[in-house]
Amino acid sequence: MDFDLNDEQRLLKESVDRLILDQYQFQQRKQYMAEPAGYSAAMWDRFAEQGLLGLPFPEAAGGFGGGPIETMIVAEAFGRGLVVEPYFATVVLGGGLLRRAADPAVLAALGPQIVAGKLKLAFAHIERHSRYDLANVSTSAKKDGSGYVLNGAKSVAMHGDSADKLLVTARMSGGQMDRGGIGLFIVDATAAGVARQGYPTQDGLRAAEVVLTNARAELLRDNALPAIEHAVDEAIAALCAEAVGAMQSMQDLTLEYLKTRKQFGRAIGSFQVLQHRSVDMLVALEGARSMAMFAAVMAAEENPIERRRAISAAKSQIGRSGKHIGQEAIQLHGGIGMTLEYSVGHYFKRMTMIDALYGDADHHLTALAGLGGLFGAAA
Amino acid sequence: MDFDLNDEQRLLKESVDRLILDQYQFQQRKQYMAEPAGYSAAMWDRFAEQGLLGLPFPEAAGGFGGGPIETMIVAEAFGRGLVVEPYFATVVLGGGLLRRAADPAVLAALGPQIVAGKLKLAFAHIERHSRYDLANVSTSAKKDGSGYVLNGAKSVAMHGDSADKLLVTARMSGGQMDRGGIGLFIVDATAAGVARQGYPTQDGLRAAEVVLTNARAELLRDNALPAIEHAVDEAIAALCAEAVGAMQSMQDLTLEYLKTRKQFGRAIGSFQVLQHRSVDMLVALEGARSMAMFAAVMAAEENPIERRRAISAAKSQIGRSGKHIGQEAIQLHGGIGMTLEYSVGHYFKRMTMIDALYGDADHHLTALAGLGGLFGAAA
Amino acid sequence: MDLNFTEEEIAFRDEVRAFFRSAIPDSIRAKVAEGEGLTRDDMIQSQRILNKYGYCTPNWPVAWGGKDWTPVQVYLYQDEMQLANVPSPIAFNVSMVGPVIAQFGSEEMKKRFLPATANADIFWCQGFSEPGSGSDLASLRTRAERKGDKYVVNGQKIWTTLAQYGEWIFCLVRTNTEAKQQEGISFLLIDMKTPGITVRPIITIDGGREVNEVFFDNVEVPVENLVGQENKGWDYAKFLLGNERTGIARVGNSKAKVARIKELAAIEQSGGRPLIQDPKFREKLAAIEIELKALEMTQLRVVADERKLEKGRQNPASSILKLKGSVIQQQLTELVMEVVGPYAMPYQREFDGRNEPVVGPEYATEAAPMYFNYRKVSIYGGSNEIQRNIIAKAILGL
Amino acid sequence: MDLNFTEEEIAFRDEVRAFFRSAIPDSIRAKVAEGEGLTRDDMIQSQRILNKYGYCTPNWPVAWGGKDWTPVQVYLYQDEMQLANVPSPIAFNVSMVGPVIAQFGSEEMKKRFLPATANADIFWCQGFSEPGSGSDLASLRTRAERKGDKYVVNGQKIWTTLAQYGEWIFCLVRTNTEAKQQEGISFLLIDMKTPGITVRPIITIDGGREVNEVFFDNVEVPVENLVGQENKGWDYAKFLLGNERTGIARVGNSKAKVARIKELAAIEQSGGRPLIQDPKFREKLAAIEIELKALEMTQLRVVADERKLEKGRQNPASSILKLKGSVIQQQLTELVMEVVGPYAMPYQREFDGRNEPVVGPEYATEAAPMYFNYRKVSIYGGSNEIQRNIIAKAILGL
Repeated sequence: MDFDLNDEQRLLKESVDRLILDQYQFQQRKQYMAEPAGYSAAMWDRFAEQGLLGLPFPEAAGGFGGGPIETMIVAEAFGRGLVVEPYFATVVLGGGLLRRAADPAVLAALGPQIVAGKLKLAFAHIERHSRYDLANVSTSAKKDGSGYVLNGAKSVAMHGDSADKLLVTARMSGGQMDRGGIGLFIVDATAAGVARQGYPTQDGLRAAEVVLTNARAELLRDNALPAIEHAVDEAIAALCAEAVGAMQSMQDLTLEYLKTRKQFGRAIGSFQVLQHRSVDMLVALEGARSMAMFAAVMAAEENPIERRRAISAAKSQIGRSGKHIGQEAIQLHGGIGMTLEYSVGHYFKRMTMIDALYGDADHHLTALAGLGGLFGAAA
Repeated sequence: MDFDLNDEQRLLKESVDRLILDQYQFQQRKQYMAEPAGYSAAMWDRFAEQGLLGLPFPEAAGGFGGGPIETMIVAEAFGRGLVVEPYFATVVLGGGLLRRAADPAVLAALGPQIVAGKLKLAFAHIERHSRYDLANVSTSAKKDGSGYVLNGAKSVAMHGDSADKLLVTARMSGGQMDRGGIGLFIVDATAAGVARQGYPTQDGLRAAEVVLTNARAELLRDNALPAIEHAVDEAIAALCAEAVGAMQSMQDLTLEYLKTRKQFGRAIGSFQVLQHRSVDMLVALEGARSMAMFAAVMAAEENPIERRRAISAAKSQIGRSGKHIGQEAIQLHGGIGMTLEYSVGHYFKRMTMIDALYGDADHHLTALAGLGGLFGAAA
Repeated sequence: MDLNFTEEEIAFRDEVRAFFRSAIPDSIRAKVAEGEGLTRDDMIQSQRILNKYGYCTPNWPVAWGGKDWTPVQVYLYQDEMQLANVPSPIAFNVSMVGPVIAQFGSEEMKKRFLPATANADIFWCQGFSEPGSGSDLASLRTRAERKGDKYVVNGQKIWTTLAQYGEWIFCLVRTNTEAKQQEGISFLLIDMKTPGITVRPIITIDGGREVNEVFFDNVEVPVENLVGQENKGWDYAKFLLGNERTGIARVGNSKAKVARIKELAAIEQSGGRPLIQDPKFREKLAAIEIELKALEMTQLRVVADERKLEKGRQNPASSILKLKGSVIQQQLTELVMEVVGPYAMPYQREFDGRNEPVVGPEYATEAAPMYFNYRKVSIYGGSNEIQRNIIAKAILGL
Repeated sequence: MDLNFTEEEIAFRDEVRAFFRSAIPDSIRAKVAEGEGLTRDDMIQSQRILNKYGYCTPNWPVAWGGKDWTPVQVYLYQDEMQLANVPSPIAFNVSMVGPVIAQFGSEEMKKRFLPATANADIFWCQGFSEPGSGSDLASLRTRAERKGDKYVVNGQKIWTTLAQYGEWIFCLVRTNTEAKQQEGISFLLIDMKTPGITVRPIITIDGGREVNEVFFDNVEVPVENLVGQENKGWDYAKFLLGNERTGIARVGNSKAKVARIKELAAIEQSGGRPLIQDPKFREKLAAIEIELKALEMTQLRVVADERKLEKGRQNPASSILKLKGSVIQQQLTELVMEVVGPYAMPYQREFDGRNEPVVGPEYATEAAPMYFNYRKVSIYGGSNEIQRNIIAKAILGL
């Protein structure tokens, strides 16, 4: 057992940390968000140059063969920078779905385009009443010649507005909530029958509503749910790491504030109550960091029960720690923490959205309880 | 709306408070517990003299016609005194079962004996796997001539060892968990076929295991569950008030300790962290007090849904407040709070047992949620 | 002890209930129910209706439009107003500056301001907080120097709610820099149109423009705008803040929110059934309902005690109401977030003034902004940390 | 980064696992599993087995029976010991006084005490706390006056765990009343048979006799029983308390307790089905399991970091382990209470030495006493309030 990064990982970490430090200060980020796409095209190219877009792809797909630890390193830094580019949508989740569900040939064809920054993806899955359930799919897929046509409406597809291709879940057979019969399809975002409405999300990222009306689609995999679940679990592990970056920033900002802000003639950090509450924030942060590492290690696990237990445990911890740290960070800042001009609220909002992505803390607690918990009765 | 006590209630409160202050100091209580029965026979007579044993009985049964408010006044004082006499078992719960379930003639016959301190009761209901469920009864009742014979085993019958008569639930028809078919019986505690094992409970009161082997019994009521539930709801309201008395004492003891105990050269009550934690104890206490009042008001409600909602809400609040206050009281005292020689731990233990009596905080939260909560969707 | 309302009290409740639900336009009440922001016109329209029928300023002296209601009646009035999703009258007018003027102002000042304040002919805002003085309000530094029959005001206020609507502002200013902090403060009424006043909005994390900075640059204020005596402003401010704390429990609002959550959870699905049928969701809601019921009962106890208090004295238990009330309000916003699930994510305030269709159910649009915005309720009006300090000292004697 | 154990580490784990489960009598391990008290003989028997096989004092210097294990091995050793419900060796011997003597004692003292301490030939107890000095340990007042080649000790210690078994006691005593508090303290080893020592039991709320008061009335102690230098005792105490804090997380114990709770909840019924099938109960347990997993991972991170720390230095993160570990242990005792429901109520320690049948299931008898008793774990070894003070200062720089 060894928590140290190897040399390559250390280099990766240094370069990503440097990138965020140099290029992703709060004011710079504001400028990126003001660009037409809602993020910086130049930054996207920069990611490509630094090899970040190819990180988790196998070499056969033009990538660098990185695993969950490498993704964790990048995600944590991006969490500190509150990165708005569609890295999660395209590389982590989109790329993961391709790796887990598509034929190697498809991956080999699309991978290099992603790596080069030429292809962006989005996962269009959520429906009006599906909430956090990956098996709840009513969008229909019908065979049509060599391909399929899809009909249905998808909600809150992260970065769906700037994506070139959409990865879409649609039902090929079975009832709306059956685990079997769900296909994963790929659709050109600009194809006939694909209507998109893009909008910002609460955390300053982007998403889209997608309406599919006889939209032509290519099937990546039928009975795709297990593969989708694995890709989503890996994506959740990345979200956990991103959340840790955001929490660390909130903790740092709060401590800095407590040390400098004066009330009643002394730094407010000298008040014992605020000291103890900062300590509780730290405890929540360290618990989250530990569980994000656990998630990274378990994300590649092939046994779906063991993997889901770990991922649900981690996501639940992250959600709770994040809410605690976020709310306390605002409270300890007082009014200034509520303002858009100050960064802590932006971390709080991103943290809140991360909780709502792919299942909140309580959703995953229920899931873990359903799977029998973490420590066996026969330990 | 009026929170003031009327003149009679004020007199009652003054006399009970005085009794506790004069006769129920911590060291006195220790002596009462050392008596053979585990409580003071003299104190029981004193209760009779002061009219406390007849408080909730109608005049026709030799009582004084008091209601839930009067019981609340007594119970809160008894909570402060940590009274060990079987008042709850005999007067509140036993008396309540007689009032709710027995014929007026039976009540008129037994009531005066209770009022005079000559008859003690206990409710023998709990079975090995019934937990907090009043409908879960497997002890059997079979008709036998003019009466019944009972067979079964009952656990943790509060003050069952000193009771003269036992009020016993037994099944006359239906399956183990059916609401229908449950009879309430009265059994002579010394009758043939009644075996009792008495023991102390964690809080210094007494209870008994009761094994019934063809024990002869008299039926008080068939299909008795609704009446039993009402009596238990009234008893829970009294427990809530008793708990408030115990919590108030823990709060008082803790504040006193914080003001006198010195560490690092100053009273520990001057540390801001301990101040804020005392405030959170107070908030928990006031919430509990409010809900105990709510329970007292609603205990007489005939609509079982409205009544159960209120009682479950109150018992849940009491359980949570009590755990919070008890744990904090010990923690803020440090080591001294852990010792048997000091009173705060005794309140903590009584509070813990009250939570386990007739459903703990989570049990009643589930019950309330099942009943749709407190505030209607059409408010 | 009888915790049921009397027949008279029930009759009163029915009367105000009927009034609130008929007299105030549904369109305004619907906005309150969903947590949408009210326009300035909404606020003024609603307040003028209340004022017309004598339901605007019950806590004021009877001579100035107040009511001789019992504490229970006042409670029922507030509770029913909130349950009906009627906007509370502008707090700065009715709960803050109005009572201060009525208590401490001259007869002339009362005549000049009170009727206009009650009828929202003046829209007031509050100039208390400053950048350097948050919880430590008495450290404020905005100066008012007496020059002849004027004060010249220089300094900056912050967190001034709705200053963009404000026609007048009541300010704490320092009139004596030599005295001890609390003793050099005065309470001044300032016309916002006076030259030298600049208002700069502060956008909050929910995207709302609710608070502002207000800058004073040699602003000349006639001395007759001083409330009460010079250098006694801190006393008036304490009187005002005490009034603020009772209302802040907002039990009626929270009860209305609980009811709304139950309605919405019957629409939203989870695992193929309405969310309201999910036992865990029900328990989470029930846990808050218990806290809310306890708060309501505690508030009633405080209300009942008011009869026994000297007029104008504050029961320190009102700090408990603020503390619990704020936490419950915040928890309910979290529960609304949970009800709408992924539909909390779209940020739709961007659409204001545009014509894009609503994403997801209409009621989801304010879920996240309200959650973000409500973090303020444990910060403003004396943060919950300050409330705990107050309780520790005033009630517990620590 | 590789969070899997290496093959060598796994082999080591399997070895200690097999050892613990075969070498220590099942009767002793069953008592630990259920939270029953161990007798003095149980403790000594178990420790001597560990010592015989070299598994008693891994943290000691190799020359004195320690092991040159990696931090991971030490962790696995502790974890497996706790998972197997093997009693930890007497902490006063192995974690406290042993390392202090090994680090600061003379060669002669080491020879005299260390082998006997490892083999439990001496049963040690700890004399630190005093009635007036709880969290403020340095304010202790027990005097040791040098008279010739003896110290004469007068004063009182409190909370002395298992003093009734103690053959020797290591004490902090004041040898200089002029110096600043921390600078006049010495670390003294005292034979409990010395005249003038009185032990008085303190019964705790669970009915247990675990702690005691120890009185010293002109107790004469040879000067060679002084550890290290006079007036340097505070440094040795800090060294000792640091060692105490890592072990106190007790992750292995808590994992064993979780497993046991699952077994018991499969036996107990709720609503006509095994309690373990109740979704809410499962979630409550799962919530603690998540916290426990996070604690385990955090502990592993601290363990891994140890390699980089100067030998004997303490990672301040160990205060986090103490904080979380104590809360989790306490929560698990609450869950056991919930599992047994009404059967938590009978107080059966009264039966000790009598022959009455057990009320309810045997495993229920210790549920409430353990819940009561475990309130101590957030008090002793530096209360959780003190831990937060330490973290605020040492890690957060506040």
